[in-house]
Amino acid sequence: METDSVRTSGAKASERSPVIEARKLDLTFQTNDGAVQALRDVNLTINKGDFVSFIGPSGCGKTTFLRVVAALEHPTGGQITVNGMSPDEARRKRAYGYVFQAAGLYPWRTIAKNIKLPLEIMGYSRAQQDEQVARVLKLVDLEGFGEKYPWQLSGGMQQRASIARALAFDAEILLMDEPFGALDEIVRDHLNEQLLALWGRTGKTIGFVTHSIPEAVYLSTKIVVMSPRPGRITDVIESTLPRERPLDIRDTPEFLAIAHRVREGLRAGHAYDD
Amino acid sequence: METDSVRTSGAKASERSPVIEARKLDLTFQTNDGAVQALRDVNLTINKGDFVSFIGPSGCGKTTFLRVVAALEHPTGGQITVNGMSPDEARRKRAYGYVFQAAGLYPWRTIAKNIKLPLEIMGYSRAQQDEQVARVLKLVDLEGFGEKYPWQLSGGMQQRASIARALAFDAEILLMDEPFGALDEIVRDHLNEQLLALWGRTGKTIGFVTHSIPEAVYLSTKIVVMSPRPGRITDVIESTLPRERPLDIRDTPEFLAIAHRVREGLRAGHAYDD
Amino acid sequence: ADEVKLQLKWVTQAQFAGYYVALDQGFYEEEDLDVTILPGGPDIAPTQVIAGGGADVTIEWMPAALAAREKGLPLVNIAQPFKSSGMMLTCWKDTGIEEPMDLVNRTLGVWFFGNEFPFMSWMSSLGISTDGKAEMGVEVLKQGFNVDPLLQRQADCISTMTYNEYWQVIDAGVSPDELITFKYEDQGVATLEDGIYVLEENLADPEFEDKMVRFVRASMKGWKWAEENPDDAAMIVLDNDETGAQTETHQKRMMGEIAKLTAGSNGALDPADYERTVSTLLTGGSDPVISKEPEGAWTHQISDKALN
Amino acid sequence: MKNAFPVLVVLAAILALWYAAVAPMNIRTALDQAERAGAAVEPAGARERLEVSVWRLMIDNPDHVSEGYALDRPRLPTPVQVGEELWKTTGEMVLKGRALSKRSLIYHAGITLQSTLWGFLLGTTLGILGAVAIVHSRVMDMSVMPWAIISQTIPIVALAPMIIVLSSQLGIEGRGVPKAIISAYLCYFPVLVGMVKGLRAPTASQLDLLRTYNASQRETFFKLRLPASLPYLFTSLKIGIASALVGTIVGELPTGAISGLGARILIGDQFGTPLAIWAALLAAAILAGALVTLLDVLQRVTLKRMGMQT
Amino acid sequence: MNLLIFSVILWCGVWAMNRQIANSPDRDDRAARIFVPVVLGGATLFLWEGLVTGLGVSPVILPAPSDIAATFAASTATLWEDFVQTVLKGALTGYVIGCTAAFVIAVLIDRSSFLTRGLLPIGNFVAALPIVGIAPILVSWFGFDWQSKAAVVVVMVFFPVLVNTVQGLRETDAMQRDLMRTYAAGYLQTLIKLRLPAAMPFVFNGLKIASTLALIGAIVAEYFGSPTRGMGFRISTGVGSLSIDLVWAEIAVAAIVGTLLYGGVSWIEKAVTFWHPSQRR
Ligand SMILES: Nc1ncnc2c1ncn2[C@@H]1O[C@H](COP(=O)(O)OP(=O)(O)OP(=O)(O)O)[C@@H](O)[C@H]1O
Ligand SMILES: Nc1ncnc2c1ncn2[C@@H]1O[C@H](COP(=O)(O)OP(=O)(O)OP(=O)(O)O)[C@@H](O)[C@H]1O
Ligand SMILES: Cc1ncc(C[n+]2csc(CCO)c2C)c(N)n1
Ligand SMILES: [Mg+2]
Ligand SMILES: [Mg+2]
Repeated sequence: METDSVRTSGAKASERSPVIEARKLDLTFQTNDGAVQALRDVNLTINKGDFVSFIGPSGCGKTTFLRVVAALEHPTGGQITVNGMSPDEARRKRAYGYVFQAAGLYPWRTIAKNIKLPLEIMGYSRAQQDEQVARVLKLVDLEGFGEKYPWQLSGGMQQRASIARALAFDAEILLMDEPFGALDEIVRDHLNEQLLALWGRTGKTIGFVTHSIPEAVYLSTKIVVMSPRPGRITDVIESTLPRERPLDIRDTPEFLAIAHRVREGLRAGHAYDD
Repeated sequence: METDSVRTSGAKASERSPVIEARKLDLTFQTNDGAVQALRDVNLTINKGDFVSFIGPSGCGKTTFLRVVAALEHPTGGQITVNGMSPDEARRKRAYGYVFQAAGLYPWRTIAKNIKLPLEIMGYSRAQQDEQVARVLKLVDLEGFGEKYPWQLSGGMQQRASIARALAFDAEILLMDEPFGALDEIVRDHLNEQLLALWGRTGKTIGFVTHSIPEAVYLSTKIVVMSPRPGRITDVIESTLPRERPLDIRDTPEFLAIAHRVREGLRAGHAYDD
Repeated sequence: ADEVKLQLKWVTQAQFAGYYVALDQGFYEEEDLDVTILPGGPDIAPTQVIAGGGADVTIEWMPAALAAREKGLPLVNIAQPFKSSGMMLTCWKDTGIEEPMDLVNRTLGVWFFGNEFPFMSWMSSLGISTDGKAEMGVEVLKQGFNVDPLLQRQADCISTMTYNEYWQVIDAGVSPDELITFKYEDQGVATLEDGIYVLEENLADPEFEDKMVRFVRASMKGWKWAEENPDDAAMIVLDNDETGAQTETHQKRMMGEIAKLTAGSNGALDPADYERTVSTLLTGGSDPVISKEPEGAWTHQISDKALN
Repeated sequence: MKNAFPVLVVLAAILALWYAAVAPMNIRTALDQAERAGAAVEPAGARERLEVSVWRLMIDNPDHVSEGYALDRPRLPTPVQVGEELWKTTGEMVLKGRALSKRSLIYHAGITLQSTLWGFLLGTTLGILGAVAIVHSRVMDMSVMPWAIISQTIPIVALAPMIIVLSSQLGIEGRGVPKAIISAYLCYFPVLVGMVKGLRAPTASQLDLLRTYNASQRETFFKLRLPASLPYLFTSLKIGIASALVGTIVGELPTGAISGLGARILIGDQFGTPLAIWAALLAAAILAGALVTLLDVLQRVTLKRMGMQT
Repeated sequence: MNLLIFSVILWCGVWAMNRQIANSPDRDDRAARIFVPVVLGGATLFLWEGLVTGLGVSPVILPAPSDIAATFAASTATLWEDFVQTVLKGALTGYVIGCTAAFVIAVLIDRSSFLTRGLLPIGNFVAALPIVGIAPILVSWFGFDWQSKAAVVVVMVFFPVLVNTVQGLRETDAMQRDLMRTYAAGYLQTLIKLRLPAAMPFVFNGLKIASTLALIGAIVAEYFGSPTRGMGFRISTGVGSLSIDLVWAEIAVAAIVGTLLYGGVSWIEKAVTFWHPSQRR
């Protein structure tokens, strides 16, 4: 019932209804040399229309959490619901757009065909496919590269293509794992702006992993700071920044204060004496 | 003669003698679909003890320039000398420590054996090898991981191991191609500090490629801004920051001013309207 | 027409001229038979083929047929176009071999695959062991498909057929005076070669019996024709050679030699020859080819009806 | 193309070595013949010569060395002799308009080719289907894979006669089918192994991507596994067709297949005509080269069209 | 007939059990990995027994496994003699010589890019040849004993190993080579520390292919002449004298030996190339 109301109500109106709810989530990997506890006692609620960033040291379980949400990994304890269903049911309803840490384009498909891949599977018509491809290529500034093969593009361009692929179909939940890792600062700023605009327009719920504190602060409505061994949430920061964010908001004291809090949380997860 | 004096004089004393001198350097790659001009008319002098950062958009020739210095690529025009010799002669004298963009550890060797690789080749004694390995493992915070194989480490740890490998022997010139790309902010800060300390202690000459403006400003005595198609130098900024740099120097106006100049130079290399 | 599949012992050559002639001259057709001739080869055991139902009738040497019979495959000789044996041992004269007992302490090439039985019997009748060079022993090589071991002197003697391999040695430029041959026929250890064999259980079937009567009749007609027109017969064989590798001279010469072996047989098995073969095979000493007198290994049931 | 020169040089070197080897290989036969023809040979008598090394013989009888290059039944024929024999049984036949007569190697190569292609078709089908099953089913993987390896350790020549007997018992006429079965037996294994590798080539993240789209097994197969396996497929097809040819020739050697290149080799051996063996071998080599090259071209074209190779 | 029905049911039962095991969590156990194929093999033998006795197949065409086992047990002396002749003398000698020669030559020609470019296409081509065809020639050159068998094996295994090794030696990636250049490492150092280790997965691929070829080569060569012992000799005379059970006993020896050889090479491969992604799980 609740699910239904969430799905049908408009983006703005339902901003506070929970989309992802994790309760006491545990995930332990069994490996040859013992168990690795990748997630422990993770509690998190993500509401519709939230832009949630995950930040934390290498190996703290950011990717793992995103994978649990997308039903690519199954928790060994606790519960998680997506729109009131299990992640697997949500996956079968094609609720997710996922941008992986590595671009992962299929080398035998051109950029345009790569972007069409999810559309083919989801049964879009030819015309719709072409239309979507044109739209997202423009969004990530790759117009004119549709007919190129992945290896004919630089690493940064490939990453943008994989972002375009995730944006081509209308997934309710967008999960992005360090999408801008391989990009230089200028391109990164540009794509940050584009992403914010898209989010503002569509009201999608976004889960976003990054290593960059300014990026996390600039983009998010909620910042989740994680800490490793075992992977757990150490801080959840609700952003006080307005939804409308010009690039120079990054010089405001408010911004710097949030950034400072994130940095402190992050530093706590490391063990350096200095 | 001159070379000799450079090599024997102490680090501080010879700070202003040129180590790397590039004059009108051109490099054109011949590919199937035409020539790619990776470097054009590059003029640059790097003095002994300099810490030079290279920054610029993807594909502007940063890697190529470092490779020319290390004699891994041969220029198609212009001259370049290293300590007054050709780069190839300098290479044969084992002047370089090189950290590649990807870690490039040999999978069949443990981390310790990977670090020993250059030492074996250069004929260090067993005892010296062990000593060096212990020292650099500590430097990059990988104590206790010496007996692990590369794939048993996370990406960031592998990158640190490859840095350790380059630091294990006493190369006069250290060339580092985005060494900290895969690391999170905290580790990065930590390693930045370590690198500065090492540089201060040894007076090595360092060439350093990065995508991060703060990193470039924080580390360098000289920042080279490059621009693509064809790859060329658009700006060379001599840092006015002192050699002694605590992390919070990054909040000083002087720092921000340099960062601003770099950002402007970088932005000029991109074609976004906004 | 009734179908008959004939499995030969070896590749298409004048050794089997009678059957090819009968096919070519329409003798089988006249008997209302539709005969398919299956050539053999080094790894084809005619006995196994007939056991598996791949052929109705086969050309085989009697030692192999009797050995198979002992193994539980009841083969019966229904006709015997070859009267005498063409097998011999061919040696270099310059090795000093003059008589059979000179063979001791030598290396001899022998055909296996069921063709080794006459040799084994001969050796054991001479009291020579085949386990290696010794005072009273010989070293045996499994000789391949050609005469190279002799030409290259890897062996002092090799097995040859009067109609085939012997002439290959001669064709290689060796003159007959350089050689000394021991014919099994002369050594008194000859065994019956190329006979016509079928499965015992089939003979009870009158229809099959009738088919075989017609087959033997036509085949013998073919043999007689071949003896009378050796050159034409050789050409017929050549026409039927699928490999295209046989030569006219060789086949014509082979036909001439074959005619000497078939001469004296009207097709019916001479029980005396059979007895001689069996007793040769039984004198195997410690390792005889067959261990007991076979029973029912031949019959005149077919040849009597076919030839009278 | 840039390899043409080195390949030619290496080929020339091989031919030169071959040519040089003819003299020592054939000196004994040459001296035997010369002696029979009445020439004085040092030492006299074939038996005596067996004790002397070929090098000594060549030094002592320099006049007769050249005769080793023109023997009818050489142990090692010269390249020219082999070439002439090949020409006699192919090109000359064509000129005489008898290209498809039984004496023409073209005819026999055709027979061998036919069995090879059937065996190849059967073998690759089996190999690919097996690989698909193994990749999609763990039972197949665990129970079949070890036996596939063991199957290759069984000497096929030992099974050949039984295969012939069994197939005739099943009412299959002619020797073409058993030959194709033997050929397929050798061919399926490399294809199976290569395709298992290929169908498993997609990385975990490539598979995960399709999971987020909730793609079906079918879609995963056609949109990911199959295209990802194509480079492996072509590599294994090239090995597969070579194995199929080996299988056919092995099948023709001992099973009395009366025609085909293998039968030519056998008959050449039986009737002591080494030149026929060498010519048939060379023809087999050319056939193998042509088949592999054909697949190679196909691979280049396909992969290029798929954008997988520069 | 009952046995036939029973064996079919047993076989299906075993398959179902394997299915269970394969989908259970313990499936990656070493025990499971061995157990599953072994019981399947056992069940298949049983099915064979059932088919042969149930359908009354003549033993001269296909003997029952129990007959083969009895013959095997009764002829161990013969089988051992043949094993020594064909495997130890012929196949293994040829395998060792052929693989060593191919490896050494690959390392040598690898120094010259000219030779590599010239030899590799030819090597690829020769590797595709029906090498068994030269068996009669080699037997006539090297005589009847095991030497000619070893020669056939040498020729058969040489090119697969050569081609794989040469390819493996080129398989280092550009960055790994560049690293060596920055150390100004010499040819030998680069070879030993980088290129040989990197080539090992390829070398072992070649060695594994060669291990299945070696036995086939040695056995086929015996068809063209041999002393009166050896597996190929026994198989061909066995067929001729309808001792098919002995033939199958020899086939069993060949399968066991071949599997052990292959398994041994795989085992060494695992130890040497433990670092390669295909060996990790
Ligand atoms: N398939 C797996 N098997 C075993 N351990 C795993 C597996 N995947 C992840 N881990 C472990 O789980 C922990 C969390 O990994 P995860 O990939 O979620 O980290 P992360 O936060 O995404 O790190 P990074 O910033 O490096 O991407 C790590 O310690 C990792 O080693
Ligand atoms: N081996 C090569 N062959 C052809 N073109 C090349 C080669 N190496 C580099 N290039 C081209 O030269 C130009 C400069 O490349 P380079 O690797 O130096 O860029 P970069 O500044 O290091 O970029 P990035 O930040 O992505 O590492 C690019 O356009 C690239 O495509
Ligand atoms: C393995 C093998 N076995 C037997 C023969 C010889 N052979 C078969 S049939 C036959 C009769 C005359 O040709 C002879 C002599 C051979 N060459 N190779
Ligand atoms: Mg991650
Ligand atoms: Mg670069």
